[in-house]
Amino acid sequence: MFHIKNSRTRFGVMSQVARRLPLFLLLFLLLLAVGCETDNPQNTFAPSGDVADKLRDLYLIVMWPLIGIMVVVEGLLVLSLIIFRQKRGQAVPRQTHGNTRLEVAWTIAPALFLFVLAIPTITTLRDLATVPDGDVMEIEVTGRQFSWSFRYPNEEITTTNQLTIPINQTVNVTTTGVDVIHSFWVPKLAGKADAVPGRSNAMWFNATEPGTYSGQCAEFCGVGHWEMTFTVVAMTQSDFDNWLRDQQAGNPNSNTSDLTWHPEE
Amino acid sequence: MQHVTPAEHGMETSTGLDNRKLLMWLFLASECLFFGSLVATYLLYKGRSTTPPFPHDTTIAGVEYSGIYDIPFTSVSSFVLLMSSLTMVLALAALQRDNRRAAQVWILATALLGITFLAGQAFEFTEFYHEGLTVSSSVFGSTFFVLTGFHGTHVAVGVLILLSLFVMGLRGRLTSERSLNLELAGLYWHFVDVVWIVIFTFVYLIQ
Amino acid sequence: MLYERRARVDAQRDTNAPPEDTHLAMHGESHPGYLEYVKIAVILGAITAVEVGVYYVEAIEDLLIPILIALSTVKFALVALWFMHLKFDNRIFSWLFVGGIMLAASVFLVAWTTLDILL
Amino acid sequence: MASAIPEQRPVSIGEALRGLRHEAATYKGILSWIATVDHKRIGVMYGITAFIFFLIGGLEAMVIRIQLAQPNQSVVDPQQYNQIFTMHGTTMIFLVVMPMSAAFFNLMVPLMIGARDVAFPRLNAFSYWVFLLGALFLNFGWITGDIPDSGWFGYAPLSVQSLGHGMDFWMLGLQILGISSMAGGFNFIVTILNMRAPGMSLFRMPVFIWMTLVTSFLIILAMPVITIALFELGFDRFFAANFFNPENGGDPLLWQHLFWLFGHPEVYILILPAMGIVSEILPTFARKPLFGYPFVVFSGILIGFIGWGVWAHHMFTTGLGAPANAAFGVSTMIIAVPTGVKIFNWLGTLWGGSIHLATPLLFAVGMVAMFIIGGLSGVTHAVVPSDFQQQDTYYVVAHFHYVLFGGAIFGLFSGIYYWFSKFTGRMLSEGIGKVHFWLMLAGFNLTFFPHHMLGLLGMPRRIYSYPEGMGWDVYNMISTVGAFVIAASMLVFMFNFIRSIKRGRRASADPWDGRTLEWTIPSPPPPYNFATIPVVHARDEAWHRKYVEDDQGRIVRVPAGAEHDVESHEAAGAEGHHIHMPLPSIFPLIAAIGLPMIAFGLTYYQDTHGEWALPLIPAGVVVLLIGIFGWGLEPEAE
Repeated sequence: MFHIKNSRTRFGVMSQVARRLPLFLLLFLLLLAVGCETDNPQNTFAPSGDVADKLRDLYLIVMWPLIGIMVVVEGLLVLSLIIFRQKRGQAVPRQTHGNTRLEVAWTIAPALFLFVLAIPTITTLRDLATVPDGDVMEIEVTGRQFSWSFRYPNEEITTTNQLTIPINQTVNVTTTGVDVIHSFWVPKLAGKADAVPGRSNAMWFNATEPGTYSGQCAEFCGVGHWEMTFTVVAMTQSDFDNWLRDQQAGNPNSNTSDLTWHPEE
Repeated sequence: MQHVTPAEHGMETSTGLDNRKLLMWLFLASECLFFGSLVATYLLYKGRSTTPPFPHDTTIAGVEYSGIYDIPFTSVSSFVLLMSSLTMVLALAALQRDNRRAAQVWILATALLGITFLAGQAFEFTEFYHEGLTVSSSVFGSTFFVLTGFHGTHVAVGVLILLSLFVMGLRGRLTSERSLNLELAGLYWHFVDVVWIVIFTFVYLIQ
Repeated sequence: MLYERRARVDAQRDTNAPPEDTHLAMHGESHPGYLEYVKIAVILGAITAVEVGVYYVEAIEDLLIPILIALSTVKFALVALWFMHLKFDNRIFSWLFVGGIMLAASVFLVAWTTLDILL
Repeated sequence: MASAIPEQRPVSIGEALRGLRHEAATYKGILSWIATVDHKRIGVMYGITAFIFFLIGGLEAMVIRIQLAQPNQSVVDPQQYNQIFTMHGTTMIFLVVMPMSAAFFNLMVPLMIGARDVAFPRLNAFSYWVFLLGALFLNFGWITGDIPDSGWFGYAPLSVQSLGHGMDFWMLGLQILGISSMAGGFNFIVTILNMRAPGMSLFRMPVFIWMTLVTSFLIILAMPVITIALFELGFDRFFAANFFNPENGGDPLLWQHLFWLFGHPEVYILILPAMGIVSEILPTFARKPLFGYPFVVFSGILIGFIGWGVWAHHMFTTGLGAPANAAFGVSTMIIAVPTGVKIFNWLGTLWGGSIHLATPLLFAVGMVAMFIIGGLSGVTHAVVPSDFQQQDTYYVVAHFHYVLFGGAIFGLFSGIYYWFSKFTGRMLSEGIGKVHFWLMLAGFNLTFFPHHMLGLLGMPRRIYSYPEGMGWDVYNMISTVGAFVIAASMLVFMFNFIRSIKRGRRASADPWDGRTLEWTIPSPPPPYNFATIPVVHARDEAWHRKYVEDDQGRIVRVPAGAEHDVESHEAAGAEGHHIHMPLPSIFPLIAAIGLPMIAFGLTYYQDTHGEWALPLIPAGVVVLLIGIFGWGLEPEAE
């Protein structure tokens, strides 16, 4: 009844594992490479704002222990296959039915680990839910198929597909949608805020360095979803004041690029 | 609607419960989630309508709208459905005592009460429609018609089952040994009744 | 014809033996008799009348919702326990039914809380 | 059982039906499959249908990967792209993993609990036919050009506003498939609770049976919620109702709540059967019982319960508010605990065993290994703020492919390799099987591991194309290459499957030295499964019939002569016809045909020239009723 080893299965476990290793190593290195490619416009690992910074840090706090757990558990899995591989003529192993103490231990251990993870999760969540004290710039973001409009209620201007903000300024966006659900997302500055028709959703962020940050609709919204991109331009306060004056004067040089999707294209 | 059960081969089921009865109760547990979702939708949208007619007397921007519900009328039809549960359980009790004629009478009475309820619902729907309430007129219209319509469809299916059992009875195939058929129909019927108890309170009475 | 004769015999038998006795003789289960069912139905009808009644009493407007929920719960329980025989039947059935109701009630309570309509 | 009253009418409908049914029993060839109520044949049909849809869904995935291989490509147009990813997701979930699991329920549940069939054989046939017709209806758009295009999750109001009949096919198709799933769910719960062989108490049931039970409960309780959601979507689409229309007070988030209230239990509907399969395979090939059976069972039940309390983690970015987000983040972390318990117990099963590295074991270990990665990346989603970045990116795509492909599909393949011999009487080639495994494992990781990086680099899901310079090019190319490797592995599998059916090594009744009851009967099993219903004395009953402890406490095999189960079956062959089996019936199919008729009527009758479709609705109802009444009136057995 026991299996006589098939000639085609003779290559050892070690060699099988060895052949898998380079693949995993390669993938692992690729993962590390992500952190280095800071010039990629939507890299969440290269934040340029306080919120995105918090999110990246939190992710790393979680990622490293999880990679550790992964290596240990996968290692044990492979190790058990190597150590306990059936040997020729081996007798039936001892029929262990379990070990309550061990099992309780590996129920409690992950529970404790997750409890620890829950703490930074909840504190960060609370930080993100409270807009920092001080001067806040309000922006009303509206998503529609397939463009974004940004209204500055206090400054009384509206722009399309480009949000201009001063650096180190807390910006509070209130999002809504007109037709279907969209999601406002600038990976280098903050997470997502869905723009739901009939509802409004709020999120704050800031940019710490001047620059142009690319953003994109993150909720599938129809045929032009993929082209529903926009930019956030962060500039120094004086540049921003100039830009604002141009806008309020209706200066055509102000750069509101029209990225609206045209079906005939 | 019989199936091969171990019991029919002279074997007991593992739990001692009849397969079909267990099936019916599982079905009813599942139905709780159906009606739960619909009632929940109704409650979520309660008071969110922006277009008249409204369910209860409402004042919006100084304008008074009188509610569309006719509580006395619905109370009567609720009472009719409630009493159909009594006739249903009497039918089963009669059949289990092998009093088949009484069972037939009570089955028919239950079906007729069910039809009366449906007629009342049809009348109500028509009235509401004439007052301008449709599936598309407001969220109240959407949730009201879909919830009560879904319930009404259940009543209609129940009436069909009862009439089928009545015909079975006429042909002498509804006996005390087969009272399970009637018992299962009864469970379904009472369930439809308790759902209406919930709807009557949460949809009609609570403002 | 056969059916009619059969029905006559049934009717005869029915008048000869009180229902409760026949019932107990035929079934080991302790289902209630006709009279008890009628009693339950009378209670159900009465509660419905009270429900409709309180609906029109303006003095207790604030208490209306809890009163109505309590009354309908009693009605629900009466039908489920007596007419659906849950009081007398296997506990598994009660667990299935109550489980379904509780699941539906709890998930939607939580869901609507997150939509800011309850809290 | 027959009525005491003699029949006086010359020929009753009942008698006519009886005649029809006995005639059906003599059907040969294709007719015998159409009228079958045998759980094994229904299981085979489920499996083959699901595999065909796996190939279709796979082709759709290939189009997606080719389109995304490089920036600025236009292999298909944006609308076609949306249609293809919508159908890919819908197909893989509802037409592949669910029915493939149903195939295993059908094939294995009666055999593993020592029953001759399921509790309701005709309801079982009905489930299959409804599934097949619903699946064809859902895919009907490929003929008319109206293909669903709003994503497998069908978020309103996009799905309400979608033009053409694509989303009608989607909505009504899922509605029909829901009926099939629920019918199956009821059937398997009753079968498992009521049809167990004498002595098989709940805690002697194989873990696969437990997971089937939990899955079935999830199905009957979760499916109603999506049914209502689809019902409301249908009213919005067909009758301009306001359920998801914000202009009239409707709320698009209602859809998301209802959809994910179903959708998250659905995730466990997809993965628990595979977990059950793996829990059977690891002990067999480690030659050692499952480590901590009660823990594995209870964690499965717990997953089923907690699975109801985590749905809003799909909605973290919709603005639920910090308290709700925190609560759902924590509940999601909690569900990782029972999941982790299962993984550790599987490790405990392998540890100290005498592991036979056969193909089924490789796939089972592959499942565990990949599921670990998917589970851990899932934990990062529970960390709500970090999910604000990952939500709707390829990071999520990576996560759920590790769970559903790396988990469910690997698990299902391990089941195919394990039980193939039981139903064909032949072995799948081990050598080719191993080639298949390593190709699939490599291809899978090559395809989906880079998705983690794409997500972290900010690539959103469901985008048709992307410009250069985003840093996504290399990973996308690797992923596409990986997809071709997976495709190649499927060709290897199909070659192995077809070749082995014809020329595979003959299998004994118990080729793997199995531990559960199905290995005590011949391969393939006779129609009645068990000549005599076995009496169960222990968990792993089949193993205990083969092995005993000797004086020194060593485990030794019972001498061959003492093992009589298989022989008793040979003897039973002659008396097999005395066993009462359910007769074939065509009424489940007839009833099932009514459903797509109604659906076609609803889809088309409001069209400009759609008058022809209106009669289909009442006609479908009539056909359904004919099916049901015929079913109710026909005699159920000889």
